[in-house]
Amino acid sequence: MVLHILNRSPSMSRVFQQALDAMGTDDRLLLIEDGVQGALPQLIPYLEPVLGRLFVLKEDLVSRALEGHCDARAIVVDVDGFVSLTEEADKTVSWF
Amino acid sequence: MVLHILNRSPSMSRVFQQALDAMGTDDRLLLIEDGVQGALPQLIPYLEPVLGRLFVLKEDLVSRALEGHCDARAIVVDVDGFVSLTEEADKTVSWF
Amino acid sequence: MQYALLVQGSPYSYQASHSALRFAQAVVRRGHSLTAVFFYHDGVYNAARLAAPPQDEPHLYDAWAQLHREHDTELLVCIAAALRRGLMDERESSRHGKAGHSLEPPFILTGLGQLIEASTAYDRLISFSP
Amino acid sequence: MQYALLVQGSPYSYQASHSALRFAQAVVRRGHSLTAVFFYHDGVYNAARLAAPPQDEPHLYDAWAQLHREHDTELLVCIAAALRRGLMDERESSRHGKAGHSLEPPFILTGLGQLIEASTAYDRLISFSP
Amino acid sequence: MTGLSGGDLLVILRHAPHGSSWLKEGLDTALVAAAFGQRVSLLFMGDGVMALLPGQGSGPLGQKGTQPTLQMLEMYDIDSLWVEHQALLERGLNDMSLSVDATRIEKDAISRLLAEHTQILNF
Amino acid sequence: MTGLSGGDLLVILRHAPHGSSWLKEGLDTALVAAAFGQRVSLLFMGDGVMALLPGQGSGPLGQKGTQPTLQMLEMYDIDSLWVEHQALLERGLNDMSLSVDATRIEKDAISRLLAEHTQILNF
Repeated sequence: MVLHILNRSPSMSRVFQQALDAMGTDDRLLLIEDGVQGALPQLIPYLEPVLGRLFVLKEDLVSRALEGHCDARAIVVDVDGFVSLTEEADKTVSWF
Repeated sequence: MVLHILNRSPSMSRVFQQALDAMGTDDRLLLIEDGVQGALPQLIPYLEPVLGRLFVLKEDLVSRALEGHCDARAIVVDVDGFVSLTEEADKTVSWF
Repeated sequence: MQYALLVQGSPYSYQASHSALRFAQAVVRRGHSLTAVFFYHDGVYNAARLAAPPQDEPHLYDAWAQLHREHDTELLVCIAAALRRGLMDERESSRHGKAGHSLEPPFILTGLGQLIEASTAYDRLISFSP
Repeated sequence: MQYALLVQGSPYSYQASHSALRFAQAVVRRGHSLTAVFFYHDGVYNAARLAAPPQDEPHLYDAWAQLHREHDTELLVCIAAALRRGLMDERESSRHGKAGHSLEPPFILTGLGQLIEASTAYDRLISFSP
Repeated sequence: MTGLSGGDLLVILRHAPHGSSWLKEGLDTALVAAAFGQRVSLLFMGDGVMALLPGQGSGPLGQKGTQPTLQMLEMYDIDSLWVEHQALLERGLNDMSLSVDATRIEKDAISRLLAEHTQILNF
Repeated sequence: MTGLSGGDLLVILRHAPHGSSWLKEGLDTALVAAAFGQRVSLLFMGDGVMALLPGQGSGPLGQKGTQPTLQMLEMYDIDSLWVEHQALLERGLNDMSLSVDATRIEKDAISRLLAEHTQILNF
């Protein structure tokens, strides 16, 4: 299982599509930094193919005042959970 | 007349849409750096609303081996032409 | 006409600085005056005096200095952007109790206000960003 | 597990360095070993010894140094990326006939090969880019 | 010309807070320009509208957010604030109250806003 | 596992030449890894496919392009080269000859390529 890490919002950058194209059926996607915007209910359709395997970093939601506004299907993890995701993955790939 | 300068390819970044939204009917758009990709026949439809007012920087086409591959509707200018466009414009806005 | 440029890209990672220099050369070639180049955001790294690019790559620092020498173009670096990024002249260095400096003339540390105040004096301000 | 990080963003313009530091602290908190942090692309600017951020902003340089002090994490800066960007230690400075230096321990200039050679020794390599 | 909002300087803010310093540097530029007596307008566009969400906090290592800077706009007499309506809609934020009093602007009015300012800085 | 192209390191190149140093730095990393004895594969994806157009020149101030570096791949025994077919099609470049011999890879095979490498560096 590969952990893919995305730090760009789908509203501005198309890199999310590259990440999706490169993801295997068990791979996971973690949204960090400006990428957490992708967990908004209006933007999450872009990431529809990986729902259930979509994680979003709590700290980056909080600093942006987005914590209460996420789609419930995005799994919120804090930075310790981020480390734990990297423990469980064979390797990670960062998309930027 | 405002000269808008765009250095991102429409294939990767949605910033071209912001530039188009901000352009008045007489404004011009100049593609530079990675933005020159937008003059390829397959990508120029993204910039369709400003055809006739669409310029592309020759030097950046040449270094990328794209000079022979542009759509004929993109007006090729060299860097002296770039300066000349800024002379003719009241002001410039750079999109990145 | 009086031109000024705003450079916001780091010199060896993005084309912005290269594009700005190429544009600067064309501006003076066409008989305009290039009064000042402002460095902001990561553009301030253009002023790093110890830059040592490989011999077969362009030396951006020297190219800016040459522009200053030949055309009296002021090279103005936003002090707030520079200090946090590790660029300080001798005066700031001693003010911060540090040894050594990383920026020196012809690059000049200046406040953002100078960009603003002066911007009314130019006919054109062109931005180059990463 | 043995972790290493690759940092590619400039420190005061993009969140990459902040994210990397936050992740680094969580790695050691969870009992892992953080063997090395590699700085490449504009990430090398994290090693600028004269960085002087405002008092009420985080001091990234000091935070990296603290990580090194407390957890023996190596701070490895790609020499090719660093020299062109104006970051050199005393040895490189004298080799280039310059006065002064802009990088010093605990940041160490090293070849790209060390990243590669060592990468087989880590269990995880996580990249933080701008 | 409809007199939408003439002025000396229009600062366009297109980047989200925290991910990069663009937003903060754009705001700083606006404040300094106002301090030097210019009539400054702000346009929050694209991801820049995220800056207007109330309740933002500090960054990953405790660095200041942009909320304190936004609160200073009034003190510097920057009251010509525009926010791209479409960008709010796309992000589902249109019904939220914003942390500063910005006027919603439609796509087709943006070019007029640009035309009515002497100088434009795009962040 | 189909044995698409196993290896120690997959370097993904997603940025166009000249606009930034990502492409060059990615290639440098690949060459160094090969010099240290790793089995290296390259994937040109998105704008990265622009690097494969023949006839590229130097940059605005005469800086080297990436063409010389690409020519060194063979010398370093990097012969597992992949190019995203879709990216070529989107840019209308599919019928052009490329400056190095790269195998076209379809979207749905990319994840397998990633899975078959021990380490991935994304530029």
